[in-house]
Amino acid sequence: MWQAIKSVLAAFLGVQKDARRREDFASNRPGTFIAAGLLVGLVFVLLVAFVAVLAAR
Amino acid sequence: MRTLLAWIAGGLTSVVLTPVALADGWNMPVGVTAISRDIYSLHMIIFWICVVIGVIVFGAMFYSLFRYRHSRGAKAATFHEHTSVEVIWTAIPLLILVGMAVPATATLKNMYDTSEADLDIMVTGQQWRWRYEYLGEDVAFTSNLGTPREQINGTGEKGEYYLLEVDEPLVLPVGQKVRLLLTSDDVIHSWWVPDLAVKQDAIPGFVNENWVRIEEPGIYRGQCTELCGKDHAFMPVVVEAVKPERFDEWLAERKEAAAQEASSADREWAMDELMERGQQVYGSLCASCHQEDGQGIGNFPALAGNEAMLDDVDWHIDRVVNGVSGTAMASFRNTLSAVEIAAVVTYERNAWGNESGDSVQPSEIAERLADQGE
Amino acid sequence: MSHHDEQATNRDGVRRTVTRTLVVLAGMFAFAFALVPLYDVFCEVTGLNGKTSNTAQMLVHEEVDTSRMVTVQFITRASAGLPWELDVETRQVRVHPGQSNEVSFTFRNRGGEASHAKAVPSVSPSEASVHLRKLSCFCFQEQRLAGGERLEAPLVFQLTRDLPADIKTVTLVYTLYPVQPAQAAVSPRGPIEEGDSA
Amino acid sequence: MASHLPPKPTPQHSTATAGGMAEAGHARPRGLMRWLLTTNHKEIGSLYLIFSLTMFFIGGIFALVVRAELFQPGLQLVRPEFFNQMTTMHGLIMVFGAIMPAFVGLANWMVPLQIGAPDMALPRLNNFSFWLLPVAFALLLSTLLMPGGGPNFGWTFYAPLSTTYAPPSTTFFILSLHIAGISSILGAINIIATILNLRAPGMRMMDMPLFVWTWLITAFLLIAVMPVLAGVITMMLMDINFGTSFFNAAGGGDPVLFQHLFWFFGHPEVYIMILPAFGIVSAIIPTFSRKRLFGYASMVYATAAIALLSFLVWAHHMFVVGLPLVAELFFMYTTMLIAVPTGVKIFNWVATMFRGSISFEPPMLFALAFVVQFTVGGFSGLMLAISPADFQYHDTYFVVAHFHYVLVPGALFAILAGAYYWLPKWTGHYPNLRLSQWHFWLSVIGVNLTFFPMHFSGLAGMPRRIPDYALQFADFNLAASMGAFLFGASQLLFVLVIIKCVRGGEKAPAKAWEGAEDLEWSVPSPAPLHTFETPPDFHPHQH
Repeated sequence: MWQAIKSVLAAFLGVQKDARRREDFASNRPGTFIAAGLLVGLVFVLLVAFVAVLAAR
Repeated sequence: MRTLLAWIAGGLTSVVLTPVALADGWNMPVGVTAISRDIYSLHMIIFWICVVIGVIVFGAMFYSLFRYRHSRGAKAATFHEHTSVEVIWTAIPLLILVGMAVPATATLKNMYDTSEADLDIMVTGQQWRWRYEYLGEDVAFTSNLGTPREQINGTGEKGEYYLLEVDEPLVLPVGQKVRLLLTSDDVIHSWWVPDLAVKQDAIPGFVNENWVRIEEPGIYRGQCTELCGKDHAFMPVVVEAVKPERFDEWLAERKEAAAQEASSADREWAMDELMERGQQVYGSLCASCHQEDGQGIGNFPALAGNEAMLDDVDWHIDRVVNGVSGTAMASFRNTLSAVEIAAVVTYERNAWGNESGDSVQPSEIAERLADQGE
Repeated sequence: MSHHDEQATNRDGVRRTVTRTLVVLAGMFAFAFALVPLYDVFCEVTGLNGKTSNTAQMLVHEEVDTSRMVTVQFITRASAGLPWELDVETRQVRVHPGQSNEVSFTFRNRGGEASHAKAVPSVSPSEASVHLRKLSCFCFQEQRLAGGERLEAPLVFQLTRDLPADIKTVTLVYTLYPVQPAQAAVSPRGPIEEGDSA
Repeated sequence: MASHLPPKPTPQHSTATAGGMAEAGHARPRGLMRWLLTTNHKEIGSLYLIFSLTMFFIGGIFALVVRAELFQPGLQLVRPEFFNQMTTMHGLIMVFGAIMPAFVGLANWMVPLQIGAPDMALPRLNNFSFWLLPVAFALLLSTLLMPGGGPNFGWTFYAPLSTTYAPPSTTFFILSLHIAGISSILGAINIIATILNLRAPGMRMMDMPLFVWTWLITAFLLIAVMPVLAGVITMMLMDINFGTSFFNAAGGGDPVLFQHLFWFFGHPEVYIMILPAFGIVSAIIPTFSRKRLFGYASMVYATAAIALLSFLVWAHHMFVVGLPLVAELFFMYTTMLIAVPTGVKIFNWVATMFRGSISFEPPMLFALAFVVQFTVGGFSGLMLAISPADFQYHDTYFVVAHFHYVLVPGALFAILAGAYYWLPKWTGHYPNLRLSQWHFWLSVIGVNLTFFPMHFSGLAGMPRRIPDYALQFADFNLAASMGAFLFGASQLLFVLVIIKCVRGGEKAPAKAWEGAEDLEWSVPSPAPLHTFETPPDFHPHQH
């Protein structure tokens, strides 16, 4: 799972190494990545929302 | 090769064009409020950031196009990945954006601080005019397009402020914090004056706030910026900023005039008086939909020969006073004086071949508007 | 794997993919409609858009914050197609957060016939709307007035103590809208359901 | 100029098999019925492309009506009522009738060829989803002839202008949008099913060409947001015809809710119109740089990131509707962040060209123009993201300039680039070089003359969607109108290029471009009606 989260984080920035990408796609289990994607997405939204609330003070 | 030269020429042109772009009338106005200046500087900072990034990226691109072209015998390299370079060009834009977000946040917070206003004004959008109410001052009026129809249709010479002039501007005192409360009677409009950097949607059933503190006396012009139907282009905003002393005088004059208008409802009005006044009111409020000749257009009904209207004067007055829900026909109960309502109804019943011969007296209307419920 | 088997696997795969996408599709369509009540809830929680609760709330017994005063402005508006007027006894009141206040509004039907109307509230700044508790309001249900009739109706409200300190003026706007009784019955958020809970 | 281009690859494959579409083994319906009933992905692809070209000209004529009226201040040619119908129809037709079907057409033609599939996964559905489109748009266009006129509330159809205050034809507008939406959804399902299940043995996801990748992500976006659009217009329909009050303040509804729902669909929709363009350009630039795409994996990931972020930025279209401060900040931050993965893409294209071996055939010219002009649109997008500044930009011609830069010299140029790139594969002939170059240069001049001055008129204060304007905007509008007519006229050259290319011209070999690598170049040119009936040998080499 941690591996998947790291890959999703890389995806958010849009930078990924060829080798790592090969590993990811070797596993061929999209479920983990979808879960990691939703998780990181949620964390991302909360993070930006938190910054916005903080900044609005 | 010619291709390349053309590309380079294109690049150079844009460099030459840049200063032109900063010339007056080509760029965002600096404006006359602290907020408008802040926004202008944000605009220029982000513009120059874009220019610098553009020069670097396009520079690298055109260099590659020129230096590594096939016709010059270039042999392609085989690299196709470089993680650290990729991380760098992801991180740097990220940092620039964070740097940009900081001043933008500060300006935005300032724009949202509507507290402690010296004057509150209710701005109501209507198809297709603005209505201004000075809250607590009993002063209210509508502001209609001042440009004559002939200029729009091309039969008259266009004036300097073509489409940016109104019959009655919003008068505001300089140096005071004015809070604007915006809403609408029908569809969504948006109230915008570039020099004041105020743009806010006026939404039916909801109220929005914005504020302005004008620093210099002057006349500032803007327009409605949200598509609101056929005359969206013809509902300008004009703000006249005056010294506070002059503003107080103006308020007093307005109140005086309103009182006179109200008392003039008591006397008997002659037919020609009513017709003359009615034509004036009709021209500024009604003609844009029902047309100058009363023939209507599209969904807007003709008034000339309108039997429902001519047969029943009460029905006619009711339409003008209360309007029709869900259409552009607004309620003029609070917008027009008794004299104006009487005059415009009389005019509509006797113009363009309508020959009812009725004249509606202002006193009748005043009575109708006054408390009959008790 | 023979060519034939492979096609069979493909067919199964396609069937599976199509089923899944159809499920997502149905889910998203339902989600679009779910967004309507979600938006209302979100608005009520965050005060987005200056909406206020359309049911009566309980008075929160809390100590009145006498250290500050907040100006509450009232604006009344009528809309087209309705021969009614709505007036308020006072244009603005100065209140302490925590205190409960009553303001009287007057409805008048200036027309000759009975008609129905509803006053729709909006609060500005929108951040204040979560801190405005209405204990009783004419805006919870539609009104019916006979021709020439007049009605006085109270608004009882409280600004909660946790109203942000930078809000010093709260503007409450009521816009009167005509209601067709028949139309109200099918409205997804019309007066019917609100009447139940009020 | 032609002499500077490298010689075309010599035919290695025999072009004898290039009998084209006519020769099929079994009896097929002829004439009209053949096209009505076809389930072949290449024929359906062609139908989509022809349909989209037709719509492009109809929408273009509407745009020219708008530009003609705006040629000078004053009302000369049309009444404001009709002007509003023209701007609305122009937007709707270009978005739903021209750009989207063009990408679907390219996907129909190229996705099976690029992944080594014999056809789309659901051929009959494919036929159905195409034929929904002419129905939808015939209905939409017919509203112009109805009493009260066609839709006149802008392509964003904000309530209550589009509900309480709309012309009677709005119900038909909603119906036609429903049909077009169903067509897009079915097309998207088909594309997903094809890509996920019909790849050549040995081709893994990360071996797929970027056009396939971007389309896969686009199709998921379509599946996610088209139902939301369907929901919104259903609510409108109910408000108009069944007395509900979703968006009507009088009944307790909220006009701003409409905008939230619309842009929750609308912003991903914007990316639906640009992601496949990224895919096309990512195929063309490596081909004519004779070098592998730089950062393939990053490109895929960046596309996914853009798609995800597109769900979190919708309210940047609504900065002046009176959002609370926190919401303004949130949407400003997310919008600024979307610039990062977009920037990554542009940097990668430039890095692909760096130390390549570059030649300037017509597809490359259009792709290069795409990169430059799309970036210009990206810059103005970044400026618009700054919420305080957006209070000045919003709903002015600056916004018009921005989204046209992204969609016309952006998405449309990518479609044209794709057409020039694959025309040899479709027809077996190279497009006429000289005409193509004329088409390119006139288009570049026309498009920039049209849209660049709009930045200035917007900054100077000209609102969008107005039929008449104040005198200080006259010069900008004059230039824009002249550019629009030049651009419109030069597209006739494109039609000429296509007709000439279909009828003859220099014969193209299977691998029509020297640097081209993907699977479509392994089948003969023109591609026979049936390809890859036995799956090809795929060797994952390049990516």
